[in-house]
Amino acid sequence: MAPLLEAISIGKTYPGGTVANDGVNLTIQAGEVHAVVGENGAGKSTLMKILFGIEQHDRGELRLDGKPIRFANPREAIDNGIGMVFQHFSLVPSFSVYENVVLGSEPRNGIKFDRQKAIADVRALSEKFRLAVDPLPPVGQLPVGQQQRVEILKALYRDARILILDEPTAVLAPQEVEELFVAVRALVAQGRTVIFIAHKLPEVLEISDRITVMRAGKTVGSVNARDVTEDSLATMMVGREIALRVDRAGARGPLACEVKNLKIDAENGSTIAKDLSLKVHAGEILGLVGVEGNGQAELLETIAGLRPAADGVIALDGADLNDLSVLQRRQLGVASIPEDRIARGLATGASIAENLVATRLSDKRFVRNGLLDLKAIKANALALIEQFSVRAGGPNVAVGTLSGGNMQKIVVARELSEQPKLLLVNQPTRGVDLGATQFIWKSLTKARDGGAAVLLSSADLSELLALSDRLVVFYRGKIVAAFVNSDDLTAETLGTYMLGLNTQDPETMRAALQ
Amino acid sequence: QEYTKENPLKVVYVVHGTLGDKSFLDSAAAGLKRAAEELPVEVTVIESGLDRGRWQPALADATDQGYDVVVAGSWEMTGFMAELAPDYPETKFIIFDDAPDFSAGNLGNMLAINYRVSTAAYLAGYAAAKITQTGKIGEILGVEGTTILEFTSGFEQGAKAANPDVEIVRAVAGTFTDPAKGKELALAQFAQGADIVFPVAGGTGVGALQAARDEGKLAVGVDSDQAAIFEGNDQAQADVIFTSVEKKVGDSIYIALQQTLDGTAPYGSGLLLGLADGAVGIAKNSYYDKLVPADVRAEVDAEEAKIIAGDIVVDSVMQ
Amino acid sequence: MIELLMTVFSATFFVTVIRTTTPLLFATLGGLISDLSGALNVALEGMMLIAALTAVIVSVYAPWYVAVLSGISAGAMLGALMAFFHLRMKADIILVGFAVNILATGGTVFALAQATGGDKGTSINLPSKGVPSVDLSFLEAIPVIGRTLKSLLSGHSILSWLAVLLVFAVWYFLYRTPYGLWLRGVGEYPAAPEAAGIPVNKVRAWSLIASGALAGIGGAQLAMFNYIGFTRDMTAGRGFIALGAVLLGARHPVGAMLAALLFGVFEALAIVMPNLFNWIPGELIQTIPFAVTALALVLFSYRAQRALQRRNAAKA
Amino acid sequence: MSTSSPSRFALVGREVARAVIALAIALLVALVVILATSADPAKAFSTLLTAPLSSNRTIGLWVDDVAKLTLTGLAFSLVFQAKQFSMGVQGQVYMGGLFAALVAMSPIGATPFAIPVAMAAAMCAGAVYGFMPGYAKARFGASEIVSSLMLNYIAILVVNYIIRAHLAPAGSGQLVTAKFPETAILPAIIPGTRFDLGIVIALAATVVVWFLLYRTNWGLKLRLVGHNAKFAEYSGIRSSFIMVSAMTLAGSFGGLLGAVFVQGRAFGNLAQNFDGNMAFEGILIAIVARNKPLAVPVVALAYGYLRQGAQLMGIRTDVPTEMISVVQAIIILLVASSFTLPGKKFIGRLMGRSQTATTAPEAAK
Ligand SMILES: Nc1ncnc2c1ncn2[C@@H]1O[C@H](COP(=O)(O)OP(=O)(O)OP(=O)(O)O)[C@@H](O)[C@H]1O
Ligand SMILES: Nc1ncnc2c1ncn2[C@@H]1O[C@H](COP(=O)(O)OP(=O)(O)OP(=O)(O)O)[C@@H](O)[C@H]1O
Ligand SMILES: [Mg+2]
Ligand SMILES: [Mg+2]
Repeated sequence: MAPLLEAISIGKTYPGGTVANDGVNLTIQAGEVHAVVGENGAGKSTLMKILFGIEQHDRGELRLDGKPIRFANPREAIDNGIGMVFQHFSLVPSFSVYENVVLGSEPRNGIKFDRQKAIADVRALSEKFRLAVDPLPPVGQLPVGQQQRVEILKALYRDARILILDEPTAVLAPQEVEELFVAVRALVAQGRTVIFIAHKLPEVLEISDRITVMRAGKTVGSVNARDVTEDSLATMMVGREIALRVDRAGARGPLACEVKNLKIDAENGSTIAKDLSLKVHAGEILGLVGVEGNGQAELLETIAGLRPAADGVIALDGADLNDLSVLQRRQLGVASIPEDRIARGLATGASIAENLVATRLSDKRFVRNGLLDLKAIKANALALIEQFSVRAGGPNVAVGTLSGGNMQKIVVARELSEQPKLLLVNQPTRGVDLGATQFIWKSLTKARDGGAAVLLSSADLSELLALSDRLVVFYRGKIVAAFVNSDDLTAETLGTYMLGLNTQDPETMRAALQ
Repeated sequence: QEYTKENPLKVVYVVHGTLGDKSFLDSAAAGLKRAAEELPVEVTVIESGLDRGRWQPALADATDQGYDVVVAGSWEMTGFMAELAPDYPETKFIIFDDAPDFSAGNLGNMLAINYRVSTAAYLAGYAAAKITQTGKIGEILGVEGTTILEFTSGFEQGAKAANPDVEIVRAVAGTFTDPAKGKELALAQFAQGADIVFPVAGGTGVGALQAARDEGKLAVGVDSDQAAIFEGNDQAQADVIFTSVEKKVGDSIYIALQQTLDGTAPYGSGLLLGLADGAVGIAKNSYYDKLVPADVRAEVDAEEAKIIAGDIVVDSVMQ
Repeated sequence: MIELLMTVFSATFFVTVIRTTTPLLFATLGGLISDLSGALNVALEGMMLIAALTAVIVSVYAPWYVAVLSGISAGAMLGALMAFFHLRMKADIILVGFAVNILATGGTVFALAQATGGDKGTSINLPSKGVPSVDLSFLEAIPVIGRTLKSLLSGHSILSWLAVLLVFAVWYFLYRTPYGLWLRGVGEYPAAPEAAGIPVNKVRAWSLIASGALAGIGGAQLAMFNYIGFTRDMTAGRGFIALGAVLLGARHPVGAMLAALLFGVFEALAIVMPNLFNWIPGELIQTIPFAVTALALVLFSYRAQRALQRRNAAKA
Repeated sequence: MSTSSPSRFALVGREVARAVIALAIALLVALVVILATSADPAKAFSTLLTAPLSSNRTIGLWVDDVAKLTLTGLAFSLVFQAKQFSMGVQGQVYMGGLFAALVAMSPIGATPFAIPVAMAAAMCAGAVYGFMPGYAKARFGASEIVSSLMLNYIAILVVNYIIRAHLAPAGSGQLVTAKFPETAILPAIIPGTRFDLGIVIALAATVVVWFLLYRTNWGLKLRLVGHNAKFAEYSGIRSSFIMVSAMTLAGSFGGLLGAVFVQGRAFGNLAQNFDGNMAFEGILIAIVARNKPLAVPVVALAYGYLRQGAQLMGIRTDVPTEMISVVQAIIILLVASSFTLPGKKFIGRLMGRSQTATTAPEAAK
């Protein structure tokens, strides 16, 4: 029997001249979960965009059910039963969930948009595929995990036979990943086919039947998930072995940052978090554990000065930070790696050099008497590009033209170029490939060893467990548990606290909070 | 030098703005057109547009092109022309509706034509005040500038002379190109009791005339015989314009060109044309006869005679 | 002062407000549609002007409704022209809009001269027609309020009634039909509708066309009711004011209507005031609609901000 | 400038090549229009192309336009770079013109300080006028587009009123002030033409804006705010301060333009409605120059040439004045367009990356 979908020697060169795909072969059988893996920039997303009609290939052939096919636009792909969930979501923020799901294929009643039917359809669909979401709220207000379900529902609503998920797990918490996998299995059980892209190999091995590995625009090969291990897969992807292992801290230093009874409010007045009290010492990494939306991100933003504290105290080396501006805090040694690098961490239209000094515009080395020292700024950029092995055309290249992984490196380079006293890190390796992950981990531990107190929040529990010296668990805006990291501590244990299934006795918690 | 149809007098008219105002600027163009048809004269019209930064360049450029006579109008252009004229002694310059300072003696090639338009407006105001039922008359001004105020001041003086109790309401539109606004302003004046409107506001004023038509009120035309313009196309409109204050710019320029050909034109000086010269006046047409009672017409003629005789002095806002 | 109040609360004033608001409201709705689709239409002014001329010329030869329709088509065609240059030729939408405005100022005069055999400024030599007004004299029969009702409601342009209808229709279209959903989605985040298989550029093109059509009715109303006939530049900045009204109206049809009405009220006020207050310089009276709009904008924005803060305070 | 990559010159070359081809097509269309309306199309077309150079006087007209277009283009570039869409240059021009005139007509006008003092006054007036919509935006969140448009109308009306009622020679009813003393009028560089100090001021302003934007701390902050205000805040930049200061500074250049208008050789007095809507043409200049200050005078030079050529064509030939604006519109449309040129792909490969216009899927990133 012919494979369901086949890509044969696909070639794609972007107008700028980047060869993104260079003879890619991909064979998808009906009813399988097929993973595509590869480093950042290997050409995975490009291939998927070709399958979905957003980009057109220059060379090669696509076959669906054995018949040659070419999609001029997404509509044609959708009509052929292909659905895609993008790496960066394609949802209209102010629209409600059901509006987003049915957008483009709305149920109608005469000329009227039949809202009731749309809502009912979305409800039915989310039950059928076990993707629980409330159809009514605007998607902009939903946590990312929910947004992703909306994306999947969107594809299913159009009755996709083949569902492409481009890095769906990058933004999800572990149990959300589990829920996603449940849904994926439900899909497959109902005869759908899933193409799945991810950077985290354990997930890939867990969910997929077959795996195609891409490197530098070419397919390296396809294997059965059963036949490979994480290590062998990593070696196939990168061409060398990758060890994702870091050393734990040595002796921790004096108390650096203390948060006492902090309360954080949202713009609309509701309380996000309260009674937050914790301490971080120099030379240690404190992991913030929690399902996204439980207050960790807001805590980091509040310490950085991007959000007002409704109540409570934040102190760094004994000095109260509360009334200080972002800049003043930075001058005291606060550095931060934000969650969304494009929205918050970078000015994509500005050059690398400019991005690298953006937080140091009162530093005498770069600015004197209000004038820029362009030479110093350029030298700084060259040094950091070298030091953090950023792959870029030069210091004057716009950051927006870099790949995601390299963009993240720019942020890390800027924040760590000077030894910080307090480092606030949120999702440092989201969507970043293995090599870059390894590099970023090393950078974080180096900052820690240099005496930084690090607050690390991540949706990736294995990352938290690998890096943290102590961990605190957030649940509904409160700290519900605290641990000193040890080899006995497992993701499962943390998970029970994250979901509020378990409570810790106050004594243990207090001990671990010190 | 003899000018013939084969070797005509080359005349250029530099419009400070654009044609199509159906009054002042168009009137000059019409006179020139008549000259071109009837005299050995060739006429070029240059519209320099609404950007006042362009007016001087247009005048200078036209002068540069080697025309025999350069014509332009109003105080806006006088200064520019007076600056250019001494540098082009071979060229003749005609300014209408304003005059430069001839006392310096270096403007021997420039002719100024000025109109005592307030005298004509006086007569229209006199007639209007006599025939208003409500004792209230509206004026609509494009802007409060000399040319406009020359009309309204004479109009008001005449109206007061006819009836000291007459009330005159005045609105300034601030634009010459918004007929909808002109119409609204006139409608508002009618609503407040006026029954005659005197718009001196170019395109904006045309809207005011329409308001009079729609509301069955009366109107005074401006610059040229506006009833005649509407006659035929829009009879209802013509029917409410009981007279117009005419400034016969075209005729005067025609005459000036005729005299230029004859060599009798008094270059180096200014002409001040009034009622006696026939260069200004009110339109005494069939609508005037129909809408203004005979006794009032007689009174108006008497006033006119007195003005010509100098027994009545009509004020002018021009020095 | 009493006189002013009497004037303002008179039926005549109300009728004036409706008249001054109507063309503005059409243009505002047009601006709203293209703005919501993500294309700021700075060409409303030129579209109105060209539509006004088209309507006037056609009305000489055809019934009034054909003239209005041709004004609408003229606006729509300009919308299509903008769509072509913006979407196909990738030209900046603001530049395209300015080009249309420039085209309109010269093109209308040229076309008018062609149509009238040489008249450059006005169409008074063209026997153009007006849009009929709707006579509701029968309302007078209603006891007590009949006379007032009649004086308030009778005699408006048929297009004024259409405008009210269109506010509702535009609202219905935007918030109750699938295409409205598409349009708003395209304006807010084009990647989403694109991925959903919606032809984004087509949606944008149609909204520009609709925008032009609406501005076109505005032009027709201006030249076939507010004043019957055409004169050069007769739109006199109304298109730009409409653009302001879109934003002042919080990009919602009802808001747009209120903003246009606000402007209409103060324009009407500026029209009656010179006759009542002769001592106030005309120029300063003319600033009223603009000053009021600016102040209203600040006030609304400030209140919106305060409301947000108060809500926060209440919950905290 | 900031994003200058290795292929910077190639990119500039491409832009220029594209513009030249667009211009050629536009001129071709203009030729068609001319053929349709002129009895002597050859003369009309050659006037369009050569008239600005035909005499010192016309060169002066051109240069005067360039100076003014440059200043308004700079003012718009500044606010656009900060991602603000204030349309307020026209209002600033009127306010600047008013204050320059007040100084010129005061006793200072007769002293050698007339020009600098008048310019300073004009810049302050423009700055205040630029500050207002900026402050309203930063403090109340009021849309700067609407507020600045309204302020334009108000400025024009108020200045018109002041001229009519207070500044025009008493009793004359003229809507223009008397000529300023010669000391208060910009000296001509080519005597007897409009080629005056204005162009020097405009070029100096260009360098100042470029320097501020690309060599100062404030400029870098401004550009970062323009690129991504959220990022700027995260970096510790007070974006509302930067925004307001950018609009204020742009306002001062608008005010300066007002001074150049009224004190230039073209006027030397203050008249009602003096700007002829030229202020708005700065939007065009800024967009075509991609808000790069150094490109602004270059674009102004080219655009001003065509503008003047078209004007002179209207004056010297039988092409109806109205057709000038039609030709102008066509030129704008085509110059703004980016159409596929033959062999573009090939050229693109030769020249490196192309920044094709954003389509929806790319915007998703
Ligand atoms: N629109 C585009 N224009 C030009 N080049 C592009 C475009 N999109 C992607 N590229 C380039 O094509 C190459 C492949 O990109 P692609 O996004 O397919 O990689 P990927 O395998 O999905 O990477 P990641 O794992 O980071 O998602 C990269 O070098 C990228 O820079
Ligand atoms: N308009 C463009 N012109 C040139 N290159 C572009 C353009 N848009 C995107 N790119 C390229 O596309 C890539 C960005 O693609 P994408 O956002 O998928 O990054 P990525 O490699 O997938 O990163 P991540 O792994 O973090 O998702 C960059 O490498 C960039 O060079
Ligand atoms: Mg990708
Ligand atoms: Mg990626």
